[in-house]
Amino acid sequence: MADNEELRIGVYVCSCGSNIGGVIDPAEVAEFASHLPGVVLAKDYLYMCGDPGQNMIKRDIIEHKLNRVVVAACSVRMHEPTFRACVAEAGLNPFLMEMANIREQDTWVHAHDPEGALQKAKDLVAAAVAKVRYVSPLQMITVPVTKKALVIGGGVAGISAALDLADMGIHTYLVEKDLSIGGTMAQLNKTFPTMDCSI
Amino acid sequence: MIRSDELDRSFVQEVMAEPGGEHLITCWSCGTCAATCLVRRFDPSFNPRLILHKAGLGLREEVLSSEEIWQCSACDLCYPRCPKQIHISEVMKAIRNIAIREGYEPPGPFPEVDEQICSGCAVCTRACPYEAIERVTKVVDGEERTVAQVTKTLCMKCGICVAACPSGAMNLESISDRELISRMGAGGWLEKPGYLQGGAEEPRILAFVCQWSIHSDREWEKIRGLESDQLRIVNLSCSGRVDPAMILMALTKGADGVLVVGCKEGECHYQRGTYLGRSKVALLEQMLEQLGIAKSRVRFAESGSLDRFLFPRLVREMVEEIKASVPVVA
Amino acid sequence: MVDAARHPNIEILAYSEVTKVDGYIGNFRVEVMKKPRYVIEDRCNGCGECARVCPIEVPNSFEMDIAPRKAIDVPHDQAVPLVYAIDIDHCIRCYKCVEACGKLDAIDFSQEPEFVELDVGSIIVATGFETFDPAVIPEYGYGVYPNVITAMELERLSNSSGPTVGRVVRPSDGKTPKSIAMIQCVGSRDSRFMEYCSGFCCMYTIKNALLLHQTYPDMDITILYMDIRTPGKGYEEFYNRARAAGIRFIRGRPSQITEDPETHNLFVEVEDQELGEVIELEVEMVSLSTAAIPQADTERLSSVLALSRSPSGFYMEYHPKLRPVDSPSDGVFLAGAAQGPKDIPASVAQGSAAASRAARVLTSDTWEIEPIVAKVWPELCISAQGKKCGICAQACPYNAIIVEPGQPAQIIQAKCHGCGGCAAECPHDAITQDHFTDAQIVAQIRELLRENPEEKILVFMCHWCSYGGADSAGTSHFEYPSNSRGIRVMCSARMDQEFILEAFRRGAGMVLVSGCHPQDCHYITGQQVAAKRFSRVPRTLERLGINPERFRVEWISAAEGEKYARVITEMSEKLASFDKEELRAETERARPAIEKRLRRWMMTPHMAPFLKDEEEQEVEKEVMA
Amino acid sequence: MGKLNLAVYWASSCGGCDIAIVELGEHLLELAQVADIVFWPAATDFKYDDVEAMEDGAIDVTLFNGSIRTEEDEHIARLLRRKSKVLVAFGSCSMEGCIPSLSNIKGIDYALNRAMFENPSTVNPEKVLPQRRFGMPEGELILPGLCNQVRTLAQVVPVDYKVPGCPPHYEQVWKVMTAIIENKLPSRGGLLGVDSRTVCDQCPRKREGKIRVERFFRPHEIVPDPDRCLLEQGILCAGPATHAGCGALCIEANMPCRGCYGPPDGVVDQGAALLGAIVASFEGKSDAEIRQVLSTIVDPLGTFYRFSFADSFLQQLKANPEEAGRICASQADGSEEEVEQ
Repeated sequence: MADNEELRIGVYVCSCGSNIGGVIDPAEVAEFASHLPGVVLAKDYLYMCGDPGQNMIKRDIIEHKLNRVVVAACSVRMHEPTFRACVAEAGLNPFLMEMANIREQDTWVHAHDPEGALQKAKDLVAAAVAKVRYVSPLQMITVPVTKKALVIGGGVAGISAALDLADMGIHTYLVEKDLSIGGTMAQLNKTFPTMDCSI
Repeated sequence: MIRSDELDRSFVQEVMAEPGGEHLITCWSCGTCAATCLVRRFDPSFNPRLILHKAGLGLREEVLSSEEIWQCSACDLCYPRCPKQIHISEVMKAIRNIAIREGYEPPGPFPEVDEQICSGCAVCTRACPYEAIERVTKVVDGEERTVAQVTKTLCMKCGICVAACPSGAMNLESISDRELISRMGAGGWLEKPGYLQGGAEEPRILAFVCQWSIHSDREWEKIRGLESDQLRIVNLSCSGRVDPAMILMALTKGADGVLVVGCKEGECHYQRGTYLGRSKVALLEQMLEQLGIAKSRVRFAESGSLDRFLFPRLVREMVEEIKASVPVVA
Repeated sequence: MVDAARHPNIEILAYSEVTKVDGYIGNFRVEVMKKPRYVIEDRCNGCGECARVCPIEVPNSFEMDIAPRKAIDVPHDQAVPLVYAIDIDHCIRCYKCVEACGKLDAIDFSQEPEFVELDVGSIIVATGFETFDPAVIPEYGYGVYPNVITAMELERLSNSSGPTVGRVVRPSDGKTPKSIAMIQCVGSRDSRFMEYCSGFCCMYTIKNALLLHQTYPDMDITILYMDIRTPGKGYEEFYNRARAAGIRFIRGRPSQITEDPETHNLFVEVEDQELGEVIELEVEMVSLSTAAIPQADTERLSSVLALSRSPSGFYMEYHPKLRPVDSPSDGVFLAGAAQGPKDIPASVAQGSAAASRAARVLTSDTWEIEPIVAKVWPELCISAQGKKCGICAQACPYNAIIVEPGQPAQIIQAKCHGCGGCAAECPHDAITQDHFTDAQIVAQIRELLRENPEEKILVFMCHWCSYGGADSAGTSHFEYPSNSRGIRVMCSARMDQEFILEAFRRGAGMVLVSGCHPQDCHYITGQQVAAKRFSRVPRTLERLGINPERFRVEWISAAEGEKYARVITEMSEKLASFDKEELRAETERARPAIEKRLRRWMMTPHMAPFLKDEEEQEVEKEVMA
Repeated sequence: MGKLNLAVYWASSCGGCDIAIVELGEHLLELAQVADIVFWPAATDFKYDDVEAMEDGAIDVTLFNGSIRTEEDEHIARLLRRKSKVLVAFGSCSMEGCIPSLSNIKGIDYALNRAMFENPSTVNPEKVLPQRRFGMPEGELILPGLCNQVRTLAQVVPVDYKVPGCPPHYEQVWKVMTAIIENKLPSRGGLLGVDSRTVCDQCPRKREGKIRVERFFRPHEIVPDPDRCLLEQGILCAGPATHAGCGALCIEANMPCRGCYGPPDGVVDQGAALLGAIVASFEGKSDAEIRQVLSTIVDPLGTFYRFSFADSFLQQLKANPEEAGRICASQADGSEEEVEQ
């Protein structure tokens, strides 16, 4: 938490087409979020991950001097890198963005209960807003890279990967558990659709 | 041509709401069940895959009014082979339950109870694999008594009750005692002296063969061709239909050995028939042993769905064993 | 194969297995076990004199065990490397090979497994697949009837470098069959075994049929299939060729194969779906197109590399559409059938894709990694006060914490992977984790339980597995009750007992802690640290007067969406069975004792306000201001 | 109409059947008013000579109880057949062999050995076997020899009626007597003194009808619920395969029916019918389970054929009919034919 800095949180609720918007009303979530402490701005949009959505966030960060962003959309496993990059482009430290998963863990699993799904979305947004109040800017850690590769498995995929890496000048270890590389491919008679030899 | 308005989607829901019907639409019609099904051998029009497919399409009337839905005996040979793990007989049961509610009935004939003789002893109700026999109280010859009554919608006509009834009150025309005995003795086969009686070169074998235990027409033909003076084959609706009295009677006459062939454990067409057949033979074996008579003169053998051309070997083995046993009558 | 062997930048370690992997993207240290060949690689020139004199024959798995090789041999003539090896389990130690090798002196019976360490920046997992053993399908008679073979066996039989020099013969009598049936989807598309479509069997079966047709134009060839799937470039045309060549196609899945014990001919029973009639096909040979299944050592390697597996058992990609060759572990990539059944073109393409993903890292001098690491509050660490502790160091799977008496514990940032186990284990709350601080987590607990807490299930999820499992429930649309509320941390090791107590203090109806299965843990032993901690929680709750049935621990992998949905459903049902008044009363009764246990927060940065409602208000104001 | 001439004979049996007649009590007085008892060794002092002296057919009705075990039994059976208009096989022994015929399972040598040597209450150190001829100071005594097999009356001479029961229930006996007195005997060949259907028809116990047991118990092993079907409690009850007539007597005493009234109408082999009924009454879902259940049936042969062995297919299978009536080997002395005269 940056000391003595006024919190200016922007909340963005994604509709994800009908994936979220088909079950709950994102506008209602945004309206709820707008009353949360520290929130200066709450919006909903059809596709937050698309260019217009991202541009809107970037513009708001600059125009409204947002110093925290909450995106209520899909899983962090899906679009956390997207929105981190997005806020970073607007000059905000990427770790000041937090996501609330209201798709995979809400509307996709509670389509039978829109009322419950809406309540859950509000709670998840409130929790993300609460968390984001306490986050601090962090710097990525830079590590050196050993310019060698390991390919485990000497079948057709492994050989292909190893050859590509080797051609790029990268020293590549190809570890094979059997006596010979070649894998299943080497056992085959001619292969489809060209009917050429497999080895 | 079937018009789309004949496809009743609600029928699919109806079947699936019925216990056992849940998996109706998981079926993708691979035909494993149809190729497994033994009912088809006797009635090629029966096709479990098609019934499921039609039900899945919503051809309500066609499915409910068809005679085929009553033919599945829940032998469940197809169930363990189904790649979608659909308990097909349960789906069939679900469809039947709807049909019963709508007043459909399976075609006969069914076993008949001779109410003049029936004591209501409950042996048949216990024997029946399908719980298709109830004891009911009714007026018989002006007197109130409890007698057995067959529930048509559940009966699979296996004949197990006919064999079980200790007083001969249960009868199913096509497989009656009289019918079986006449098949056993046709052409005077039983009256010819046996090997153990010193009247034949080779032991004479009477085989009761469950019609479901031989799994292909090709094989049936082959087996039928084996019939001779030495071998008499009587096919049964089920090995559970075998009557111990008939076995013993045959042995006192010209049969040196009686072979009963039933389905393999777990493959019985009528669920428990093969166990009944096996139990009867097992008890007969024990009694022969008690009497000091070679128990090899009776045998229960299993024939599984994957056993091909097993029958000739069974007969051969029995012949050898009887020859090796000490003749009882000098 | 030969290209790889000749490439100056490729070092082949054949007959070797990866046994241990440490480190992180750009900086992996890998331990590889070289299994003993009992032949010195540098000296063997592949002349084969040793095999010629060896008196022992052993099954050759390269030939699907249908042909033997010698106890000292190469699997096949084109082996790379062309170095012989001794099958020590079968060797009778007659030493004839030693004699035959003569001056080369390449045979060395004293060899032991050798361990080498490799430093690499990136790892590509391309371990391939195995074929399903059809013997588990009794109705197909594989292993019982000699003339029922697998498609892989047919590959070897028809291969001109195979044991019969390409002559296809029946195992029962060595004669070329006049008829053959090829059965598709053996083990695939079968919910008893492999639910999925193995993808390439249709094509290789068509290929085998065409090859047989070319070699034996009179052979009667039938393919029994449920669907023919040819979704590749030129594949449908290939299928058309087979149709045009007169290969018989019957749509239907055979119910059983039986054998005539005299001729060893086979009867295949199948319903021809088009006809609706059962065909009994008498053929002289049957080939089963068996499913592609995960390699037997997939599980072992997945725990060495901290990879997850899909429900099918293959390695799971980071994202099925957007990052198909990335694994969840940074710097580790997937290629080929290890990730799921694939044909050769797809495997080659994925190999290249994985190479290019790996090259992004390997062609850079440096790489940026997330700064989500542990942080010590020096003034709270009792080690600084000269007391003996070191609990944090014990909990760390990476030896990233140094504890010296008189000094506060010190985190080595480059070694820290950010599981948060130390932060949760520290009995003095002297460690926190960036981006998953106590305050951040407790703030979420407060918000999620602000209204009707007794109706809710609070779920702690680890980033890699159970959060993925919850996502996977979502992608599969497995519905479950809407009263659960999740909090994500990196590892179950981060789930402090204090968080669980706080949740109950706030009146949560139920609490679920969930993480990876032990072998899947992304942080080596993080899950174990957590499991041990959670095992003590029920007793603690009991002592506090809280029904321990309100607490549950479940290990849910990223693939187990069904399980996640089921667990929440079960908990929800259980919660519904509790009397809510009683729950509230339980909370009220336990609250003072819990607060006593949490009073350390009064000292921890940012934490004090969470303990008292009034102070919460104040901090709110403070934050607002 | 003159008085009827009645005869009663007791061949090889326990004597229970004679007692069953005595049990008629006051009815005997009614009987005496209409019938003369011309021969009843157990109750009256007539000798074989008296019977021999009668004209053939002089006896209106003979109630013959007991099985044919000895040459004397056979001799008297033939004699009474000649002298009687109506010969009734009275009671289970003469009708179907009953308990005595169980000795046919192991044979007469086994039976003698068991009775004369092995029986714990027998002291016979010299190993003396009963002899057919025995020298006495007064001269040689000839005792009736034992035949190889126990036979039913019908296996020796033609029989007109059969009265089942071990022994027949006295009420049924009176019914038979009444029929004789009132000359209302049905056409020849059938059963007398029975009710229609099987014992189950007269059994008041509740049958659930779907219960299959997992093992069987012998009567001494459990105390069954007196209101529920014994078979459904695992007690081997012969009721389903036994002719009605006794009024479910044993069952009233909470004991299973043992089958003494013989097979139901139309059933040839009682044991086979009972076997079929028993097999239907237990659950066995695998070969192993079946063997387990069957192992709880001790002595199936004796259980299923307790009363009817001599009249069974198995008896036919075991015995050579030509040997059945011969004097057994341990008593044979070559003079049998002479005695037969």
